[in-house]
Amino acid sequence: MHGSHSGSPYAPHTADERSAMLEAIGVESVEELFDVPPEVGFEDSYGIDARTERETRRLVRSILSRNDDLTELLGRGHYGYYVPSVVDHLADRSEFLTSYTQYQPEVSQGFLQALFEYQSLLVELTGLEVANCSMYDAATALGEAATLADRVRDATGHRVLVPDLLLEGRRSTLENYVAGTDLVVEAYPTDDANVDVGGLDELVDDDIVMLYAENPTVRGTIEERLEAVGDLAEETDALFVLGTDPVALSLLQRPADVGADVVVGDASVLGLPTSYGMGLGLFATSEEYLRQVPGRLVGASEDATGRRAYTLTLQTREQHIRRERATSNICTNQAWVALRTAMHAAVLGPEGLVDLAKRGVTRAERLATRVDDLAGASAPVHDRRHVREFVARVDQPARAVAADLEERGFAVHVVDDHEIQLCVAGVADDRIDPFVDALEEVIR
Amino acid sequence: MHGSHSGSPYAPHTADERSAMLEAIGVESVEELFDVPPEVGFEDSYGIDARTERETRRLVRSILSRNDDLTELLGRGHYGYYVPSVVDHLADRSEFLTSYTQYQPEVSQGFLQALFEYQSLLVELTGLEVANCSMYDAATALGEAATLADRVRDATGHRVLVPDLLLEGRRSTLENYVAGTDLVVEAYPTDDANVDVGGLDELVDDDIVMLYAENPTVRGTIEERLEAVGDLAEETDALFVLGTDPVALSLLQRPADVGADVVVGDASVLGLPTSYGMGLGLFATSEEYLRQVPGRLVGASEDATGRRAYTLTLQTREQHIRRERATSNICTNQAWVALRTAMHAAVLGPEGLVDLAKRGVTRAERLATRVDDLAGASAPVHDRRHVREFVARVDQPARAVAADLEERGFAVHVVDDHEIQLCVAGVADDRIDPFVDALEEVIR
Amino acid sequence: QYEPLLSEKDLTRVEIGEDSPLPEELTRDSLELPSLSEPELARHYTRLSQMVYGIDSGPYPLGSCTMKYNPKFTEDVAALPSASVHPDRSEQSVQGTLEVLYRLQEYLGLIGGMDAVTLQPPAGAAGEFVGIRVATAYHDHRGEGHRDEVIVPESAHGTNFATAALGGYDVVSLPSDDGGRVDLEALEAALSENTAALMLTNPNTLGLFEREIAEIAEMVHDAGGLLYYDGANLNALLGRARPGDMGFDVMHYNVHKTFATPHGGGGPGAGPVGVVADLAPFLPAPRVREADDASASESESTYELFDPDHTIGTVHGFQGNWLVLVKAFAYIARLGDAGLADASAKAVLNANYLASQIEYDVPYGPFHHEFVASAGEQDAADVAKRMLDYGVHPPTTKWPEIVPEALMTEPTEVESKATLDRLAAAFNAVTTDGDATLEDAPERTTARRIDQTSAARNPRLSWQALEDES
Amino acid sequence: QYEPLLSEKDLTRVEIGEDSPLPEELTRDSLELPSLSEPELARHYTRLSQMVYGIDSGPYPLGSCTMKYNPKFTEDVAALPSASVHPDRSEQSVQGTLEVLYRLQEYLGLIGGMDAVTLQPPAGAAGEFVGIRVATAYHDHRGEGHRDEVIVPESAHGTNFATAALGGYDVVSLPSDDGGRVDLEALEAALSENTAALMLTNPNTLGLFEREIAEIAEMVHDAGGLLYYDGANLNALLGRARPGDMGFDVMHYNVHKTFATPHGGGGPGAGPVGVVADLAPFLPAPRVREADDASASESESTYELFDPDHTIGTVHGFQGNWLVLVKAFAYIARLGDAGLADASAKAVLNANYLASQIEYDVPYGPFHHEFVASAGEQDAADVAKRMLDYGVHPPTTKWPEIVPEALMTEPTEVESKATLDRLAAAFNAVTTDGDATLEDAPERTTARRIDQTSAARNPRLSWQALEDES
Repeated sequence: MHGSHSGSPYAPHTADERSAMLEAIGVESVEELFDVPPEVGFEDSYGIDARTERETRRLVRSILSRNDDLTELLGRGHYGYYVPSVVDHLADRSEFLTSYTQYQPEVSQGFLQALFEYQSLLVELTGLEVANCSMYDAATALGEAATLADRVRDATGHRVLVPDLLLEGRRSTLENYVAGTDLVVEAYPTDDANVDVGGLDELVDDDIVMLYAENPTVRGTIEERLEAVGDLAEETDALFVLGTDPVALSLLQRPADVGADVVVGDASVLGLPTSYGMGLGLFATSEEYLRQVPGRLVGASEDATGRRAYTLTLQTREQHIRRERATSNICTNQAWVALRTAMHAAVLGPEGLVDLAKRGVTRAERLATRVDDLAGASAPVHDRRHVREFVARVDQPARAVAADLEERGFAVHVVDDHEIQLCVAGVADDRIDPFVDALEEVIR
Repeated sequence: MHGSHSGSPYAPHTADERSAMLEAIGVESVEELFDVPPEVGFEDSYGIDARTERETRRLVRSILSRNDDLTELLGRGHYGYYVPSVVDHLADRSEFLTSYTQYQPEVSQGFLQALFEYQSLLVELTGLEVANCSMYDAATALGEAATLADRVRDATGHRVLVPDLLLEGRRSTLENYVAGTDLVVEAYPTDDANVDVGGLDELVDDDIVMLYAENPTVRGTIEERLEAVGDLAEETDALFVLGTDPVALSLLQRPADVGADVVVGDASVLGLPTSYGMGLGLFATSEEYLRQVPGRLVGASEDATGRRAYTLTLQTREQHIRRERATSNICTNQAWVALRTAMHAAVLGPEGLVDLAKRGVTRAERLATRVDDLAGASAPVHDRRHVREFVARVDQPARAVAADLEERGFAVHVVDDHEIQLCVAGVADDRIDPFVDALEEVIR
Repeated sequence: QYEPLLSEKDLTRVEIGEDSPLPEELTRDSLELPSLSEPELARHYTRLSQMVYGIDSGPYPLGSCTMKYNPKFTEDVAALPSASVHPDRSEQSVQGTLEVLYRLQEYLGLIGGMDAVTLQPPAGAAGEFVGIRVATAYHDHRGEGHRDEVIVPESAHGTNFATAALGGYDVVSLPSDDGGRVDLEALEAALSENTAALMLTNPNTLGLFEREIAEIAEMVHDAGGLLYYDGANLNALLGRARPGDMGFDVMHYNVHKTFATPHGGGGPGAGPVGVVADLAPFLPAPRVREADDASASESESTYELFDPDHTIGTVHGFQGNWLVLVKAFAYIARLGDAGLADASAKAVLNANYLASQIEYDVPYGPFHHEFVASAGEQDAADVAKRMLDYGVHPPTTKWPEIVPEALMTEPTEVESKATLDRLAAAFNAVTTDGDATLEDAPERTTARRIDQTSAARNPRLSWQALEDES
Repeated sequence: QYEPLLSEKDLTRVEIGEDSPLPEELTRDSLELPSLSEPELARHYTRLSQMVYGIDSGPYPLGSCTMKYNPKFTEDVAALPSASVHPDRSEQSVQGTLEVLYRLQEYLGLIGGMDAVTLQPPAGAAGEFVGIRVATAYHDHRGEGHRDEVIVPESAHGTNFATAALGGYDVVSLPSDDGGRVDLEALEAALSENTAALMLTNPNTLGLFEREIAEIAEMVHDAGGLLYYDGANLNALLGRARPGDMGFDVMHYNVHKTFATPHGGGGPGAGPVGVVADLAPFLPAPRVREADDASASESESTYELFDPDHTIGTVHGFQGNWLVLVKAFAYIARLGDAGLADASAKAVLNANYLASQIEYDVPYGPFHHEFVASAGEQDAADVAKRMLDYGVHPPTTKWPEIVPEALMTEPTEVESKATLDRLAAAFNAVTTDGDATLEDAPERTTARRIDQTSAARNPRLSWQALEDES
């Protein structure tokens, strides 16, 4: 309880110890150690009250209780899959949670191995040879993919093509990432939510350095002509970047099989519950670009006794060594989320992963059928196969429908004046009936 | 995910492995291994549905949501002190939580040391030399004290004296514990909630083997004449058993200083939040009775290299060695709660413990004054000093007052037709005003 | 790496000074304890935890202890804020808690084939004590208070003997037959008009099912005694057999064994007791039942507490280890019929497989959930110490005494074949270790072999005792 | 004890078979991954955790990383079910989340002396990037889009250089003066009409306060540039000085450093950015503000999201690392003014005390929260490895390069004197270790010295790569 009364409860020292330390330093008071000229000193106070731990917990709980308790049929890049309890318990072990970047691999083998296993998971899922151990989220991973394209593709190229349906947060982040380069971001058309391959073909020329597609798309449709997109990219020597996630990858076409050069996306669909958008940037690529990869990489090596050991490797790509010539400015990343993702995937195993993805298809399509059966609604809007989510048309104004649903305890996306989007990913089976009932009521 | 579909999700084995194992055993099927005669076999089913982890969590959450969210001004042997988060996080480390009795001390040093520290805490608090590392709760510790008294005192004695106010759960448990002996339990009178020393003196004779008193008493009063009680016990060679707890002990008279031979009570006032009565039996005694102590003891020793090491010791007192001549039948105890109690005490430190106990006095007495100021109530009923709790008289029927308070979000004890008991131990400061307001309303 | 005692890091004496709200004659003078910051304590206990072998460290085949993996999610349900309630709350305000308890009573009744269940006993031995007290009350009620003997097989858990003695009974020890089971002739001889009860566990501590249990029950009942089932080995029988169907009158359940609540370094567990209808009136008070609710239209039942008519009273100050019981409820609700039966099937499969793989002699058989190997010429305690060096937790040793140098081994259902193979390899490696190696073992553990004798001869049970010494 | 890779325990190939709901041209053929039970996985990750040194293992004085104890209770608040919400929820339905964010914006504004704060950047480097993008937007807005240089001191964090480059700037490196601080003459020479910004951290990476910060600010502002504050070292100044008062225009905060959110083995952190009023219109979208609520009588404010007028857009797909931000909020709310000031006071006290106790040469000074010792003739990397053998985590090594064989040491406020003494003893023990010992170190760790060169020369980045090899 040192210091609990008027200082930090997390900083020890008795008065005696403080005196001894000051004496050893050779000063009279701690104040003397602060070499801050008076003219820039801060004599005021912030006006922030200290609280006991209990009071602080009650404060935060009280504030957060203002969040409504809704069943979220929300997706569009952030999913609320149930995370098994064992993931929380193991990831919260303080050795994992309170360590930092593995600069001293000899005392970080456990975390390094877990990250190595995370990388391996992504290698299997993507079919690509190299996965880093995290970017911040899908949007920043996409931005990093563009700077990678800028480095590895013809210096004269400058166009980056993305789907016209791209989420605003991803597009805007991408534009910020390429703001320091010559690249410009352009949209290509989609056809019923999927890539309009003809329209894309018309836009493609040798000036394209990167071509980005998503599977599934933001509207939950499964992309059907990825090989064609890959071919177009290959013809023009553009980097083919595919946006997806580990659950989708467990069932959908393997990126390597459609010619993807880079895979990005949010890997925290496994490992995190809904977290107000906090994510985990998935970044995988082929061996060809190994030395241009942004972010950290864990490699296998040996220790002095010849035993297998893991270490951060190829650090000469990174900012702390290469400075302005680094492949990225990233330092602190999302390592702990990667650990959680690896754990969640391990708990599911290949059977569980495939099953989760399949249920994403069957449950979404079943819900779409039920919505379609309601008077005043039709679904899915897109004549495609869907996974996890789909767009539905409602005769009533979508905004009003969403607001009415919220009053009944359900959150849905508003896509357009008469379109809502519904996602089943995190929704318990026994919440589906009540939702359909509620929807039926509000669209009458 | 082995076995997750139709079996235990916590039991592995692929079909291949099962086959290999059966082959190694030399049987065709697992059924063959069950040597249960058909006439006593169970062919039916329990009719218990399996659920996913998520469904199970929702089920329990849903059931428990039927518990009303009340501010509990409840005590009388079970207290809801705030337990610092760090206690949960550290005690939940799976090495602690999932280990068992330290039969192999070489791989259990950490738990043994923590229990040794728990014992040491109680030695300091009680002033006695020996504390075991747990009984189940205060009531069973009291029962064990009586069987100890039976073993160590004159074989002709058979009376055990307890206060007339003793909690029914403690008295009844004590009576069960002595049912197999010649002992009989008798009540001595109290005077304004404390020991009526004169009345007690009249009851005492050489046939007394044990004399039990509590400090604080069940009504929250502080016992003032413990030395006199101790003297009476000494005169008659009765074992003086004192009931108390670690928070009270941090401030109140040290049991050793009033002649107590055994200290019992509930140590989980530190370490556990309100847990529907789950506790931790405190049991401390003087060195004289060391070899008659029930329960486990951790001792310091050395390992083969001469380094300090800890081990369970004096196990010849225990049932797994001594069988029907053991000092108790206890095996599984409350070790993990003792760990939590030791942690909580360590987090508070001596300053925090003393402060917590002092606040128990000042907050209780302040609340009593405020209640006394209300029309229709007077408090405290007993003209004594109080800690944590006190009895208040209400003009309205106590049962109706309690029911009305419950509707307003507060739980209190009903002691008598016109008496309620109020405890401040776990009550946050900012809940006191609302409580007084609610009480004022309901006793009008 | 030695972790100092808290007292070696700091001791601070706080005087109960002038700012005390109480007169000094009511207070102690001072309190001297370690005063350390949260970061220092976090490190202390983290380090201590690292010096403990738990289920999550590896296999833990302690015979008769059923050390199975403790599902993490049950910790979450026990930690729900709504689970934290005071025992003196009004029944109406804790309907959630009462419903969990009621449902658990029902679950346990179904699983044991018992008519009524109390959840109050805080551990298996406390459950035994309830059983014995209930037996006494039952006999007294029938005017047979003279029955003063409890029969216990030689190979029984020590708690059975101690509990019977605590209940005031003379213990009649029952030898095993050559097959390791109850010797019916010896039983016949032991039974008399003084027999209050026979305490059995089935499968017994050798892992053998008492095939003649129906006959045993008849003999005990004919003698006017009750048949008590020690639930320690129930993990062998889930979905296959029920004590009630075998003729047992009263039983306890070890929820920390069979229903996977954590063992917590020695506890807390819980030892609910089930009885047949005739004994229900004697169970501890209170129990939980559905209330005859006037508002029957509601979908939710209302629950209430009640005292059985001839209750023995209480064996706990409140109502037992609630936080443990809620975990057991969650475990049973998670597994359901299929999961429970699978748990027992694999527990039995694992025990038999492991028995088949080890080179020590394993007398008796076929086994259910556990088996007892013999270390033969080796000292079983040494074998255990040496197994620690191979990174696994050893079995229970030197008990039951019916097997010389017993290695009582219960792997439980949670171990994979790979782990069982690793465990067998550890056993087998020790078979070839020489005496010197065995006596020096363990050498790869946090502490080397610990001197138990001097610990007992010169008991130092607190840091104060260590200080006095130095 | 080697812990096998998951893939060494099991690999199971699942075919995407006929029961697939999709036509095969839309699916992969199969998926091959480890299939293991929960108990096996619990042991795997428990074992891996034991091979990791964290804050709770001991001192972790990594200079510039501010490895302080992470209070456990902040984990509880982040784990509240009510904290788990989707970012696309209506503002009205997440008032709790918005209130936490708003209050944290306010707290950070107060602490930094800044007028407006965005919480979106998910890490310090992302915060720097926001700062640089805001600077660009600001200059562009003022018609000064020609400014294409960012000045960075030689001793700055690598992220400063990389961020400036990512923003499209030429980096102008600024040498230090003899005292280890900004050389004003060099700065004068570096500044020009092309200067977009000067990025500084204060105290700098040597732990020295830039005493002439007011003059520096004036010079930069006179040149038309902006002054950027790298918040990595803010833990030195809480309650003592604020970047805004020093003349900084834009800054980031590392909540995982200054506000004790866990470092998570490399992240997630969060890098909120504060700016002076002139720059507020350029901040990322959206931010949180109090709504002009008609129902002003309510005691609770209503919060809403809004896009700054000239926003640079987003630097994250949603709104950053919410779960980290809520922990930072809880930490600040717990400590308050007094606790925050005390944290910095003790961080500075600890750094100076430790510096006084170690025998390696420690040039420069007086220090604030960290100091840089020189390993002299020894290789700093070897010194670090050898310190591992003494059971402590070593400092950051070989940086900043201004000190030869740098040992950059930041003990933070959470270490006790006893721990600092232990840390000093570890440093001092290494001073006398010979070359052979240093080169062989570490020898008491889970893994011995790891071959970094071969790892980079022959990169094996997945278990698939290891399999291909064998």
